[in-house]
Amino acid sequence: MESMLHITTLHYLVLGAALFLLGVVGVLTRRNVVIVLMSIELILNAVNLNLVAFSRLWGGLHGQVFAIFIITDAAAEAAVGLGILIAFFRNKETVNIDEVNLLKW
Amino acid sequence: MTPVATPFFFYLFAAIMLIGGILVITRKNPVHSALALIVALLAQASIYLMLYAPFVAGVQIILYAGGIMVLFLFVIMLVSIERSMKERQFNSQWVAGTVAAVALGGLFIAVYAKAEKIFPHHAIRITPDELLNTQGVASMLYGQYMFAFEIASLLLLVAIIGAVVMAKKRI
Amino acid sequence: MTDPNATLAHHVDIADLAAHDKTYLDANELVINMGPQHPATHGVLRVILRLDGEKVLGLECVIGYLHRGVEKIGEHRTYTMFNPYVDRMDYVAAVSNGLGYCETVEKLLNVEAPPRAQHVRVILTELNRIASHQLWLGTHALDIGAITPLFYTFRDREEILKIYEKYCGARLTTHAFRIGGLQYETYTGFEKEVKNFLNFFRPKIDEYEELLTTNRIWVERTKNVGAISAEDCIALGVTGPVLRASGVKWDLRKAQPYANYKNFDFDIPIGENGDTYDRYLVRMAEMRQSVRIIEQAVDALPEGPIMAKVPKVMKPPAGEVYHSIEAPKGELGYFIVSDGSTQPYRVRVRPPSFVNLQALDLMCRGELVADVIAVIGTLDIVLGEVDR
Amino acid sequence: MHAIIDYISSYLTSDKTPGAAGNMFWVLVYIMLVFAGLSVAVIAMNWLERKILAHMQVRLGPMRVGPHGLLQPIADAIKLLLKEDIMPAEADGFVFWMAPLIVVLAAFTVFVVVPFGPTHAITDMNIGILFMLGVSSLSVLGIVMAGWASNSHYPLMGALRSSAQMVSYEIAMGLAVVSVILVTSLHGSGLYGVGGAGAGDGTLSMIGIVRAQQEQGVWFIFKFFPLGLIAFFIFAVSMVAETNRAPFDLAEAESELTAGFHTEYSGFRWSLFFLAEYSAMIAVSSIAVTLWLGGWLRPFPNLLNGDTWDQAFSFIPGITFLFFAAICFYNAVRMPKHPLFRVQTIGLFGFGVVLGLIGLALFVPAVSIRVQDIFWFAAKVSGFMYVYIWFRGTFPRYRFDQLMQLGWKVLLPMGLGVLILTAIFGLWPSIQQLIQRLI
Repeated sequence: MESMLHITTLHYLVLGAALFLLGVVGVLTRRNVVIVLMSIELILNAVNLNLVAFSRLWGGLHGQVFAIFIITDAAAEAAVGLGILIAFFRNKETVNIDEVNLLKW
Repeated sequence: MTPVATPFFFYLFAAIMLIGGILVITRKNPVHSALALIVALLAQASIYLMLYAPFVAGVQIILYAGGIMVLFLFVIMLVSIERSMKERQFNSQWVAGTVAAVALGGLFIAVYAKAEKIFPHHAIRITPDELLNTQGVASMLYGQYMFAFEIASLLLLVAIIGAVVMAKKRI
Repeated sequence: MTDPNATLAHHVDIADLAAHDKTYLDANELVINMGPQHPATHGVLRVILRLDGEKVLGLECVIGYLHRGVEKIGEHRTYTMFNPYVDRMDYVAAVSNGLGYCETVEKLLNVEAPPRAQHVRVILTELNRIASHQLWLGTHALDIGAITPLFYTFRDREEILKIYEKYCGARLTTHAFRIGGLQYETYTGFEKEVKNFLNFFRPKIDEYEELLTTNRIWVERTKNVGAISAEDCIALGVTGPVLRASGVKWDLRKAQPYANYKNFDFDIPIGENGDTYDRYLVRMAEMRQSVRIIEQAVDALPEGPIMAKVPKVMKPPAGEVYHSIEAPKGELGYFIVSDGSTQPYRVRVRPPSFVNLQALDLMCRGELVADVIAVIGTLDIVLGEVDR
Repeated sequence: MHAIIDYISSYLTSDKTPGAAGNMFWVLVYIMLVFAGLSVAVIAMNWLERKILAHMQVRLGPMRVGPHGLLQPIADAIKLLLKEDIMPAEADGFVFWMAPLIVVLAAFTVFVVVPFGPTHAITDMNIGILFMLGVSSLSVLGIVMAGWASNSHYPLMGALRSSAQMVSYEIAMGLAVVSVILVTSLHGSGLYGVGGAGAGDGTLSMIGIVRAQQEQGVWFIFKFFPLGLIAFFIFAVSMVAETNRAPFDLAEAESELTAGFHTEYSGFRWSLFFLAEYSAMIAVSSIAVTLWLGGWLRPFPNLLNGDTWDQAFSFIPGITFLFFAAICFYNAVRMPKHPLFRVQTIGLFGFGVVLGLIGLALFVPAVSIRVQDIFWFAAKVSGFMYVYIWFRGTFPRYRFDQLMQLGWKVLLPMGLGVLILTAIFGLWPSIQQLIQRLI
């Protein structure tokens, strides 16, 4: 109980790991591209959580700066991913990732 | 101001995040998934605040909740989702995927059980200067991480062009 | 008409649509039903829009929600009895409708209204043109989002309606004219009141223009929007300010003078590009020209009888006649076939709004949804006239 | 008991905001005060908009409910609450229910950091302006949800329009805000005063930004004239676009999309959107006031300085209220003497008396010194509110592509230019040295 009430870095790490796993399950099992992309966002957020928790642990700001870079990266990834999704939808009229089985349009 | 009731809020926001995450990967309707993700992201912003990272929290709200998720919702509205909602939601290798994820989880548990010794058991008592958090992040971004910062801006430029090229029918 | 897709499939040529520049996402093609209950379709027009994002690929007008069978009613009424019905078609410009009908029947009977009656007719018709354009301006600006001009134009239109009310007792569906002339002599002080109105109204046009003509947003919203070329106008039979804005100097008041318009000196304002802005300018200029005409007519108002000799029971000789006048919205024509009895054998109206509405599809293709509203407004349709 | 009283009264001598002082009691009091004040402001705004707009359009506006329609907003509120709450059959129930709540929450939450005075704010955050922009951008989500959940074409198009519009104008807005944050890091004073040796610590805190204006002795709208003015202009245009008001009200363009994203909403839910729209207007105006117009500071701090002028300006709140009271009395006297108007005359007279008493109370130095900050802040915000109404009465509506063009091709480059020039102006001494060294 004592360890439950004092929030240590490990708590944040466990939370991050759980979030990461949820994201992994989403990426591996879902068919809908939009949800797969959202699961990737979950994974990135789990990483961010770890970075910020480490930043708190060591008292520096490097982790936070990295988190900001990752958020930037997530924005870029979402933009390109959704662009691909629209192109995909226009050609195949579906958002199921299983149906991306041709190496050409 | 020192945070009050930290464990309570930690568990509250952690629960919100996890429930949000579970909803994201289980909902049929992508819009519901997106909303669950937004809730999870906002809870995560609160956890950043508890970690004395207000600037990251602000960026999280503005960029993630206000920007990226709006983009997601926008695209979900553009593509028609009726058909995909009627179809099977999970792909054929979902068993294998879940097993792999669970194995990864086992790995995490193993690592953390070992690594517990490395981490201090109690939260650090030195409070970072919250008031200078933004300034600190800024001087790091424009000092030590200048090159990475410029690369990130380049990445964004590439992403903009890429997204436009992808989404446009005819350039 | 339950399935909008079904009707569109017939009418909108797919190959034609593909020819348009498609830079928008067509991930989801929308079919939107606009109207008949929609704040900007000027009554009960129903427009089925086919959209690519916000871009209009094609549209189809569905009309008839206000159909009252005016033409059929005409076959069952005597010539005199049918006169008030025509006011109900373009209720915004009831006087013009009455003028057109009376002149047509006069042509059939081969009588001509006395000069004084002609002058009063011109005064009232031109006042009506101003009133109609005012209503158009107010609603058009409202459609584009400027709410204030509506109240200004309605305030000033009130003065015209007061003159009507004093003259014939009605404000909207006036039934001001009779076949062969006028029923009522003008009231005392008619000339003075009309002149007062003109002096009051002249600065008001500048006031409207001040709000809109150089307003950046207004210009951006209307320039190059819903442009239509002179050839297309002529091919589609579009008349009135829409035609003139495309650069065709065609005004029936000059081209086939009726009443005694040939006695008055006025210009025909024309535009160049045929876009919404030009139509706006043309109508504003027309209001100024109407003021000029009314001024001349009031100054030269002759004395004399107001009614020609017309039999009490009208039995025009068998035959047919077509007569058209320049209504505020375009060419308003009446085609009447007489079989020599007291009732017309057939009445056919050529309403300007109905014909102009044909151009809507052409004008809106490739534009955005917001422009459809602007174009409907600039066509100045009155559904009572479209559906009859 | 004593401890509680001590806890409560200890804050009164503090010069911090209740949130910063960590006094939960006063935080709750301030939250309630802000919420109540905001609701009153929205109600007043509703009445004023209808009246002012009506007088711009040569008509009278509401005249029946209460003297000069003063009770009209209350009558409207009751009507809306009593109306049937309709949900379309095919709507997504949960999302449909959530959407107005999110919009309202986003609109109200931003007031956490709005500084009505140096101590009159719920709390002071070191990321204040970031928080405000972030939370106000969350209302886009509510709008998108409302449009999507209605499961109807017009709301969907309204939602698409408004989300695209709000996301793109946020960028121009952000750039304008950043140029102010740059300026806060300067320590020099005056119009063109630039930083000395210690320059470098800017602030994102709303109170800090106003403090910086106080220290530099210039409102940031005049700083580096005309750069501050241009930044303010960019912000002012984008804030009208952010709040979906005329001439950028495409999202709810009633002549095109009937009512945009809230077409399918009725009754109470609709009134939540209404509430959110007006409080968002007040919120963005508060940002503009805080960032450029000196927040709670009184006007003309340099031109008319000194104790005498401070004294003179402290009378203005009272005089303003007395002036409004006088207007009420004048109109009460002008009311028709018919018995039917008796109640209305008395009501208007009573309203005047209330305003007059407030005005008189504001002359008491003890009250005035605590409240005049709030007065100046509110007065500046009301100026913005008037401009909003004025826009609505004057301008036609922009078209969607033109709106985007304005945002991306005009305001964004302007914002970038202003940002760069502000940086150059701010670093001018260093740049000068650099140039001298090079030459």
